[in-house]
Amino acid sequence: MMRPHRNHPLWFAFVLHRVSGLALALFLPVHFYMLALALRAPERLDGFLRWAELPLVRLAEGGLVFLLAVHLFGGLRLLALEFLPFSPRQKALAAGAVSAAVLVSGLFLLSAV
Amino acid sequence: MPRSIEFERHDTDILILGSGGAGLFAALHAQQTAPAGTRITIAVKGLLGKCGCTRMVQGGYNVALGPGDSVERHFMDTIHGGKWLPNQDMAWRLCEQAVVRVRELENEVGCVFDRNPDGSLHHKAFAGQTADRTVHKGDLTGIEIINRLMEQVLSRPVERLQEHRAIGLIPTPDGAALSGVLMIDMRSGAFRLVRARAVLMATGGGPSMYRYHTPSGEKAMDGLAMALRLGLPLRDMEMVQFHPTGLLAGDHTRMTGTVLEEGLRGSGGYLLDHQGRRFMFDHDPRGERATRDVVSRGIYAEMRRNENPDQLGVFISMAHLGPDNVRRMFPGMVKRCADCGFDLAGGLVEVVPTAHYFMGGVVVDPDTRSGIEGLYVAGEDAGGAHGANRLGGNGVANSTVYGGIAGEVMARDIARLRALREPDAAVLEAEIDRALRPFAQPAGHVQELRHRLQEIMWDDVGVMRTAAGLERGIGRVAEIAGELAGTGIAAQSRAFNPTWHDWLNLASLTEVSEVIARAALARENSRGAHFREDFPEPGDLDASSFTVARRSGDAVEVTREPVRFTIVRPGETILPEGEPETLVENP
Amino acid sequence: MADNGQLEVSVWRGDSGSGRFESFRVPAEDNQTVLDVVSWIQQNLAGDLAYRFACRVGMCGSCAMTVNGTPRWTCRTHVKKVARNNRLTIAPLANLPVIRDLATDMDPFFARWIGAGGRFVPQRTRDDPVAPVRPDSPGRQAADAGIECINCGVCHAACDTVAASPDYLGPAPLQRAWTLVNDERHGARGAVLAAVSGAGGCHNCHSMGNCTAHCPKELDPLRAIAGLKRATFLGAFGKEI
Amino acid sequence: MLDLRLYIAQRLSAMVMAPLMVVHIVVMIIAVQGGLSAAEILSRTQGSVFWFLFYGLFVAAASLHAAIGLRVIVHEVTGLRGAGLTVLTWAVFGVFFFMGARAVTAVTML
Ligand SMILES: Cc1cc2nc3c(=O)[nH]c(=O)nc-3n(C[C@H](O)[C@H](O)[C@H](O)COP(=O)(O)OP(=O)(O)OC[C@H]3O[C@@H](n4cnc5c(N)ncnc54)[C@H](O)[C@@H]3O)c2cc1C
Ligand code: HEM
Ligand code: SF4
Ligand code: F3S
Ligand code: FES
Repeated sequence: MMRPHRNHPLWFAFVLHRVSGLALALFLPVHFYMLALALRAPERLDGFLRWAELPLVRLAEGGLVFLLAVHLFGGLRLLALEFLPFSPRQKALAAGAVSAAVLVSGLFLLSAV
Repeated sequence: MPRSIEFERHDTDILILGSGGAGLFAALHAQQTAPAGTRITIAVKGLLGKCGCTRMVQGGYNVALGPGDSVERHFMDTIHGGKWLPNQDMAWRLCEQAVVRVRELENEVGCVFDRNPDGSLHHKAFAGQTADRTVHKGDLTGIEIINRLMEQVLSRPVERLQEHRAIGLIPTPDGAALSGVLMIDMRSGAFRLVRARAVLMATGGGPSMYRYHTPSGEKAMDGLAMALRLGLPLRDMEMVQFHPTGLLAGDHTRMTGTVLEEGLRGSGGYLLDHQGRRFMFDHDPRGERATRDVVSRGIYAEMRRNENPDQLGVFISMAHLGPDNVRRMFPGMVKRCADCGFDLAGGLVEVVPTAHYFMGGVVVDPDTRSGIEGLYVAGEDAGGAHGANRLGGNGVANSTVYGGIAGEVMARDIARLRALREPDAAVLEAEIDRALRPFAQPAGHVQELRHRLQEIMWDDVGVMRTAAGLERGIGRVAEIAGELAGTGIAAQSRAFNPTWHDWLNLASLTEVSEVIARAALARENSRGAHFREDFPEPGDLDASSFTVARRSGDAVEVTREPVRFTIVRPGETILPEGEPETLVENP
Repeated sequence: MADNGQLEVSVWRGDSGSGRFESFRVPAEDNQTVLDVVSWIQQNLAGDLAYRFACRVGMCGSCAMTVNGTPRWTCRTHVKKVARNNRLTIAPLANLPVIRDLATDMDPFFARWIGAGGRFVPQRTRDDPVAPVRPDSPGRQAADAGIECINCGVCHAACDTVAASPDYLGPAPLQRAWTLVNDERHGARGAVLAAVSGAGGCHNCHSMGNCTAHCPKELDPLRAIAGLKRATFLGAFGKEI
Repeated sequence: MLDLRLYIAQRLSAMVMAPLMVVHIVVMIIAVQGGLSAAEILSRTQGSVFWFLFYGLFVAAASLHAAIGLRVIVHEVTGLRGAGLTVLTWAVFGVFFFMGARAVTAVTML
């Protein structure tokens, strides 16, 4: 499956962006659904939030923040690429976007425990 | 038609063979000039715009647009370069129209040639010229020209027959006019007769019958071989230009023979023999900076003298200019050499003279009309404009100027050439039989025969010639022709069969090789690209004549015709009085 | 080179319908390109092996193939650079219809080239002087950056968006469009921007950069396409670029 | 299958979301530190015009953005095109927008 012509940072950045975008698109409706419960059945939300205290779930949530951060910074990189004067240092920027995402989600996880 | 082999038919108004500078310009001008509804078809052996030599042009395009330059000066340089053999009317038209063509390339076709900082065209000095005259796009001028022309043609209603190889010019039964062209659709292997009211042959010569050669791989003198079989007269057939510095990397690689550019010597590169000694000053006071023919002979002489069996050629050395400098000045060349394992910037690269351009060709008038009604010839296939030698930069000028002229002339002539003409069935049949011949012979090794032809031409009909060598060469070429006729190919499918086309290439090359040798034998003096060791003098310029070869039956006949000095005589000039001889600092 | 002086070469044989790999042993040589290997097989073992080349020096862009999974020009790819354990796998270029064996039909590629508006429209004629163009002007520099494309189709074969989206014009045609947008002499800049703004236009590019990573001429279509996106975006808000 | 119009919509929505998401993430980090509860979230947001506009804008932008994003992915993976693709794009937008709007009203009104 992995063909050698894809073996470079910008292609990985593309995949990461697509996967994170897709995951967000799947997660967000779920997230909206949970919040909407606050109106119609607050006790179920509280139950959910208690469940969300579980470490595993925390980790998963951290993962989602990670996805959001990845997609956000990756998206900012793309916006910069398309709208700001072009910088040939695309690979460095891609790496920067990923590290920023790691940093943010790391922060989130740390503050969660 | 009484034939077992089927062939398909296709009719058009204007048929153009080849998509080099000549073919594409012809298509463009024909389309611009012909009445609406005229069918224009371009047939080409490779993909449109992606084959042929125009695309490989590096140095640039000669045009008298530089400071102080004039058409007269360009013309005089062309005549001097051609050693008084050019057809002067053609040379004049070339120089005069080059100006229009370059403006057209820039303003209408969309090419951008390199500029000076103030925005004006940059002209560089090419060897043998008395003015800075050559416009260029870096050292990849041909890519710019052909890409832009290709876009213009692709976006117009011009019919394309790609990977269609012309194999025979088919006359009418009375032989008075051309009916059409027999082709092989290389993808399917089918034969196809394309009839047209006017046909342009622009298949671009290409002397690839030499052991070392520069032209693109599909070029094999098909056009001249077809003209020969039709009985058309060919002129200056002894005139093969060798480029002094072709890469030498072994017989097994297609890189061998490809050009290392002129500029390397021009900017101070050394040529070294096997002991590391600079030898060019033994041959000419200008050393490595002497003209192409002189340097080619110098290298050839050195190669003959050399007794080191491990070294065939000589070395080009750039390192004394500073490897980093070299890398900066010639990035393309350095990278190309590095890709095939050589260090041009810091090391030695082995080079040999390599067959580059063919001055000879079909006899035509300055309107590109050939001796038979309905056939036009332009570009490297046409003889006359260059005489004994072509100036660097005049090749692409020639193909684009005359291709454009051909397009206009054909578009006008078809008003007169109203009807499509019926083909001579016997010629058609003979051409099909000829092409199918290898399928009926026991399988042999085409490539090996080609190598042998290339050795023969290099040894006997090459850079330096003698009567004895040429006669030997003629005999050996005939042997190859005989062997080829009995050599078959193993793969029997006609669809996309490269070995079949190798066979056909070799057939064309062999036919033309014989003519080169016979013309060379007939010219008992040395002019430009043609050098006879037994007749080293140029002979009386005032009595200059050019060779005309023609085939009748199986025999090739070479006659001589006096050059007509229609514009200027030897010893005279058309430059205004008081004009300096040269405008270049170090010519 | 090879211990036994041999290369193991696997070559894709077939047509648009079906095909398979066939193995050949080819003598290894010192200065040998992938094109030389293919030629040797055709000249000695498989006379009807279909492939294409012309210039043999990286100018015509006819010889591109997939070599060990990667699209490349073969005439300038040294075997030493790509062979793994003296093995080579050679297949036709991806994302184009196969005619036979290693030869693809490049017409769809050129149709896109023209479809992207990739043709100069004049504002002057052959009777006018050549337009002055300052080589250091930003427009000229941007155009020069992409002008040496040899239309080899390597980027087209490398781009996964081309593979996924048959309407997508692809990197090389878009890059040509960008050179025209920046050519101050071009008479139809608006038409080029319109041509690259449709359903198959530049906006489909995901900046994955396979094109730039593999272009044998070291051009940067990724950058050119980003330029087109910006220009069309600004153009939509009435700003000339 | 992404023309200039869709591209503009997708990039503008991304530009709108970017600052919103930065704020959101920061708030989340702060919130998580105290441990989340429904009551806490609601007390922060309910009745607030600011948060209504904040999340409302986000929902609108995200619906647009995600609908176009999924459209691209679906086209490239399945080859779907034409009317089918348009219907899908609007359907995704509709579902997103409806669910998002419900969540925003739930969180910020009442
Ligand atoms: C490496 C190199 C560098 C050069 N550099 C320069 C330079 O710097 N300046 C300069 O002025 N000149 C240069 N030349 C010479 C110049 O390229 C040629 O003189 C000129 O381009 C010839 O143009 P053409 O149109 O006649 O032929 P080509 O451009 O060669 O085109 C011939 C066309 O005919 C097709 N064809 C061939 N046989 C058949 C057939 N049987 N059926 C159908 N189609 C066929 C070919 O495929 C091709 O498309 C150079 C040549 C080479 C090889
Ligand atoms: C937070 C700010 C966001 C920014 C800056 C952003 C930016 C981008 C950009 C620039 C693209 C185009 C990528 C391309 O063409 O390849 C994109 C695609 C996408 N985005 Fe976002 N986005 C953001 C938030 C979101 C959210 C919240 C979602 C989910 C609902 C999302 C889902 C998607 C999807 C599915 C794609 C398509 C991916 C693809 O085509 O490969 N994005 N995003
Ligand atoms: S951009 Fe590069 S890879 Fe693409 S066609 Fe042009 S030269 Fe080839
Ligand atoms: S590989 Fe394709 S997606 Fe864009 S950056 Fe190049 S065209
Ligand atoms: S043969 Fe021309 S680029 Fe390779």
